[in-house]
Amino acid sequence: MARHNVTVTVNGEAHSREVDSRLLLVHLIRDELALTGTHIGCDTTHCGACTVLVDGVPTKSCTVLAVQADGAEIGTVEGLADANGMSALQEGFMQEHGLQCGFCTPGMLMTGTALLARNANPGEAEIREAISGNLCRCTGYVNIVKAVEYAAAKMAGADDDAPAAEEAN
Amino acid sequence: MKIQEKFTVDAPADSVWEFLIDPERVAAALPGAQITEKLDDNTYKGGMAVNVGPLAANYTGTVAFDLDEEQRAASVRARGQGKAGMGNADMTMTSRVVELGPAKTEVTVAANLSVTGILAQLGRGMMQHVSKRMFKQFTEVLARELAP
Amino acid sequence: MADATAKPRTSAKICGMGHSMKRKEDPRFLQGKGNYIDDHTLPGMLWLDIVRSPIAYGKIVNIDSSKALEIDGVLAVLTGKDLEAYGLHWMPTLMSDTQMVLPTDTVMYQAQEVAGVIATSRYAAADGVAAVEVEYEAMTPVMDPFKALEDDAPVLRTDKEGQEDNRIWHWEAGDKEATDKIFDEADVVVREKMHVPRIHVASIETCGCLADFNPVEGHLTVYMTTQAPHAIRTVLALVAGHVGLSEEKIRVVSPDIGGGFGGKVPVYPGYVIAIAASVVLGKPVKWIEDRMENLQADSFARDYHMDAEVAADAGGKIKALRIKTLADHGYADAQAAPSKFPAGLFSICTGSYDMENAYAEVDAVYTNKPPGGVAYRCSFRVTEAVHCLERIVDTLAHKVGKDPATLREENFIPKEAFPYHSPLGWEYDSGDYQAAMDKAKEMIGYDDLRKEQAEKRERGELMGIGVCSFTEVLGAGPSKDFDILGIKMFDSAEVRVHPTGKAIARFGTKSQGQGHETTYAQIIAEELGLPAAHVQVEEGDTDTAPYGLGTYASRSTPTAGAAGVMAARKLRDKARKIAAHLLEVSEEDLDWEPGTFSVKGAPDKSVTIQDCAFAAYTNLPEGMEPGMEATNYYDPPNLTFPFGTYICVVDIDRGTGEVTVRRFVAVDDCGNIINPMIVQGQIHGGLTQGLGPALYEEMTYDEDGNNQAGSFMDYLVPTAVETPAWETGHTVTPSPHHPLGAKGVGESATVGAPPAIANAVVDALAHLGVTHMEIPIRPERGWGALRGEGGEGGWVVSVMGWGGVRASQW
Amino acid sequence: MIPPQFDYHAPGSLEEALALLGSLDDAKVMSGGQSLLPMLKLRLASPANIVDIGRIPGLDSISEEGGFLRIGALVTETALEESSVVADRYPILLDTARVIADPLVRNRATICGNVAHGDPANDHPATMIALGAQMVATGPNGERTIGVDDFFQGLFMTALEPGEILTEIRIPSPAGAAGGLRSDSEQSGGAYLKLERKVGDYAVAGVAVQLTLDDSGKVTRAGVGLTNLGFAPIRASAAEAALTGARLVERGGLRGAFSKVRDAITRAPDADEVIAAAAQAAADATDPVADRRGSVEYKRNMARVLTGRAIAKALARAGG
Repeated sequence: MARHNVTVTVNGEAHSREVDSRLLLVHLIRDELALTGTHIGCDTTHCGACTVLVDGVPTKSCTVLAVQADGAEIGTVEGLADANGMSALQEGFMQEHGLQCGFCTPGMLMTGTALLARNANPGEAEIREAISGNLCRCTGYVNIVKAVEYAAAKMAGADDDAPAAEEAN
Repeated sequence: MKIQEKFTVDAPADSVWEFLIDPERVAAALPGAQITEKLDDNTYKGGMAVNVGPLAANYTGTVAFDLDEEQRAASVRARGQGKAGMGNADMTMTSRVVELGPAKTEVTVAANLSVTGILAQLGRGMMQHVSKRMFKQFTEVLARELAP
Repeated sequence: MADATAKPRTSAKICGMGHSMKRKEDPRFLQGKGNYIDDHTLPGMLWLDIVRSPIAYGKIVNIDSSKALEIDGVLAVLTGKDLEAYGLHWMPTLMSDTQMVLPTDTVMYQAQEVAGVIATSRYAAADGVAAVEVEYEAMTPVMDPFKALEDDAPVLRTDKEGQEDNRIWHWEAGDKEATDKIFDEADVVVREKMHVPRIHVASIETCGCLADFNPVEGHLTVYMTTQAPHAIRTVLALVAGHVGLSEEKIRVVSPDIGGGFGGKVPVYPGYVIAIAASVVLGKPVKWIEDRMENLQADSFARDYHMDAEVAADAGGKIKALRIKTLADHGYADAQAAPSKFPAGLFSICTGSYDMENAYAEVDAVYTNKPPGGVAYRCSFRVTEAVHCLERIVDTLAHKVGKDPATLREENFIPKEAFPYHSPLGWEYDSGDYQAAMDKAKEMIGYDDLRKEQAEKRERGELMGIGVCSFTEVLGAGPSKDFDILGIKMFDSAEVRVHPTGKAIARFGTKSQGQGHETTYAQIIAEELGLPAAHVQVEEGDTDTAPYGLGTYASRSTPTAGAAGVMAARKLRDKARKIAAHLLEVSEEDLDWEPGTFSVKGAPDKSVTIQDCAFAAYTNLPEGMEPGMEATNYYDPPNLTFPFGTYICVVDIDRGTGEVTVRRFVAVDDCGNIINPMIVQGQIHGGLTQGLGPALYEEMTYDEDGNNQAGSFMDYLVPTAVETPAWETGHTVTPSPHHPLGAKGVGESATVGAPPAIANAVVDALAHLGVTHMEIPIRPERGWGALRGEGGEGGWVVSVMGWGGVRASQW
Repeated sequence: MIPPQFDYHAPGSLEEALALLGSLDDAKVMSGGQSLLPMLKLRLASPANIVDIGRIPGLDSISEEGGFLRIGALVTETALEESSVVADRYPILLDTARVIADPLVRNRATICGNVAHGDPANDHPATMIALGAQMVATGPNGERTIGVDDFFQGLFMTALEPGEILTEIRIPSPAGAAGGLRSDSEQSGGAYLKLERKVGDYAVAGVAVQLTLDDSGKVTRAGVGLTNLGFAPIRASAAEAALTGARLVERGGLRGAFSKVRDAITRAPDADEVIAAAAQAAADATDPVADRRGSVEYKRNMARVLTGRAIAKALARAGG
């Protein structure tokens, strides 16, 4: 069985591994790189617990081969918070109680992050459609929708703050 | 899953009947089927490979014939076991040959197909399509082979 | 005592009851630092993957492992014969039935475990599974529970001595004779046959474990997805005690759990195989189910076929209820129900209505389906009982020509009747059903909706309004009645305040997303006045947590929550003594405000709870035992009886039969509320798990025993698109016997939502003669009802009976 | 669920890919992998080799030229959804893409993959039938074009030969230039409707309708394709015949100015009857099997209901 040298940049850090043809991206991330925030929930591309960003695009990592991701920039839940703390969306999930058991949450966060990157102010229907490939069994989705709205509002507010700060100067 | 079909062949009843009770010829008319060994006069070992696009299922097992020459009714019990945990297939098929004319024969077939395992879980609809199609191919070959 | 409608008693800093405290567990889950079962690894860890039966019933002729063992990385293949050598091939279920760990000769359901492949990686183990060749001699499975009872049905459990048919047990409650008499004399009798279908918890995390046997010490640690770690440890000791694994040598650790909902209560064969493999090989062995294994082999829920009748007077006053039920338990009775309640708490079936008498019976049967059934977000068969009652009450309303809300109001147990003794023997603690109904009607604008419906009906549009006023029974339970395998269903808490005034609290329960780390901290904060932020909550490790029966059936708040209160109160009493000592006054001269003891009349003379905690280690009164630690095992005096009214509005597509839930208002009363945010979240989730079986989810089998919903392709878990924007409200009727007046809430919505939705669909079609729709109401079912519309000659098509569509004269 | 062993190949050019397909035993082409990888994980398929065409440059373009909308082998559903030319001129394609699986799957799934898989449950085939698309297959002997009616041959079976890759789909541009696809003399519109058990599901029934009307309101061309209602994607020829030549809208000499006076356009008096007949003809063309998505009777009826609705929607989009 062929093996391949694969290099991926995960949350800004480059990793190289020799992998089998059939290794799934989610197993590269979880088992080889020990980033266990990305989960596996259904194996058939229905639940989205394994969602990561591949070159910015939310992708179900259980249905992508690790070799297919060679050379890609990968974003996982571990990369969302920075030195300033949790991202606006992570904060939104906490403030709006958008998670319970937390198992679907990393996938929801990655999908939500990508949604907000392309649509700064999504409506409720757009949010629901965007997360329709991510199943949550605990929350009933209402508070996940609110969490995305919270983040959108916060990010818009942050943008507003910037010019205001300049004026103050 | 039950399949019931009736068709006519432009051939004498005798030749249709001989075809239907000949395991080698029946296997040859079914794409993917083969007889590998004769166990006794009425029982054979064989295999069946079902390929549908990228999907492949292989069964090995036995075929037993129970013939009623007088009534021209053949009962066939085919039992196969799938490879790699694919599950089992068990088919009982009764065919009856009725002479409509010197070169016109009606065949009625009643089959009961029981398939277990992942194919039956995920592809019940697909299995119905595939078995209908296989049956159609079989009758086409039968008609062609026996055509005058 | 806090009241959610009142201002919380504690400050925001202390954050006791009534505060919507943000969850303490969230930061780790939000940053990928949760610690779920598959996140665990140990040096030298091996992998277990399981060969499963593709057939539902048959003999195993041969298991050939030779090709599997040739695969690089495959170390061993364990079969039933291997386990038989250790006497580990059978195990008890929590319901005192038995089930195979691995079969030695017969398989009894599709996806049953047949052999375990142990390998050095996930991938090699999976290859090994594909390479094990098992030859079966298939037999015709018994898939229909009604046929299982017929005389010519094969006896499935030939392993059980004295088992001559497929009956498991018969249970009944109530006075049959008196009930029958009421029926004989009643003005009106309505009857519906209904099925609450087989469903699955489908938590997003599947089950799994990591078994780590230390051959030198003879000690076993099992990290596993369990809602009841202590009970599991006891069961393991009972199963494996004879091979040296006695209870003190077993440690069960339940890590973060990605949803449980009852599905992670039972012991599944996979756990035992992993443990056996670890013991045999002396290495850690990990087993993680995939989704198809999870859906196909793990315990199902529900599957009650009910034949229900209500007797009433001409005005719709309910006189009596009679229900005959057939329960399909599959291959084994593997419920996780209290021992004395084989049909769970089904006898709550008289619900919110005052009636003279009732009689309910359940017969349980074996079939060739996976064993079960678990109490899926349900306090043991309450969902089935409520669905049955709330559906047939609508039939009655229809029959006597009354609005379903009005009929319910006229039959409610009045609030002055509490504590209320139900005809089937429960003592309801408290209730105010009319208040919940009033609030729900007001929130949704009930009267306007009825007007809209009438107008739409004129135009041929289909809109329905469904009402459900349920009563639940939670908090199992009082030890005089409730045990599992003989262990009383108390629960426990242990609270220790450290010298610096920070605390750790450990409980016998196990959160699976309910937010125990937050709510339990709030309970301790409420009682001790310590900031909840300073209370660390721990659960799930049998070596450290006090013994308890676990989290399911909404029992955590009623039992362990109460234990936490009692333990904290013990500490407060001790702190009061210390405060008296520090302030040099007598205890009677002290006032308590959360967090502070002060001298009566001299409020500036005070000490904090933190001062008292420090003194407990540094400056004790003479003769006092040092330290600040207390334990309580709480045996609840009664169950709690939360209730609510749900109202749902649906629109039905005339062409396709598709049902859309347009609005859904849920008014719950779960007594006093500890964290309103978390309670609302629990209700949102429960409603969605009620929406699933109402419209989408069902585990079905074909006649050959093939599971037809064995992956998320066909087991239809609702997405954000199908799920409506739930609207919630609450009323507060405290429980008189719970120390906080709380009742528990995790499951009310799962119980109340399905009949509300079904009632709305039937309401939309009622003018066409439809009296009942089986759930899940797939579009075809609604369409089937519509097809007969306008049919001349008095015939319409009604969707009735057990899953079928039949024409019935109207 | 773990895929069986195979060798993975990532050719950098089409030539290299074709050479690999020619030399490797039991090779399967993968583009987005959203159908193939689940089949591998379920071990329903176990090809010895996978040739991933995902890294071949130049196959991901979507453009309108030479009278065709040309969709390259690597155009994803998401790219189709985001394409302005599709949104403006091929709303039926947008309808179709939007109901396939879920947004995350659509980020990787390709239109050509959806078509080449040959699954009658997939949504694009019916739409391609309605649009009269052409499939461009590239093999060792170069390109050949296969008409949609010759392309789908049954369950997972297409006219693609083992060494060929579906490199492009060509959809004839509807007459006219702008918006609702109208010209001075003709206008067209299409719609895809899908009944599903829940979001992301395969169709219980799916119907694609593409209509071209002349300025008198008469249908000059009708395409009707059906999803998951038989052994292969179905062209409902009788339904097309019932529509073709029928006058469905009243025009009243509005040549060249449809958009401004849309409100004045009315349904022809017998349009409802024609639509009902076409819808029934579509139902009659189906050969569904009973499964968890519904009975044969229900599916046939849904074909009828959805066809009627899709025709109405297509008409509305055509400015009728």
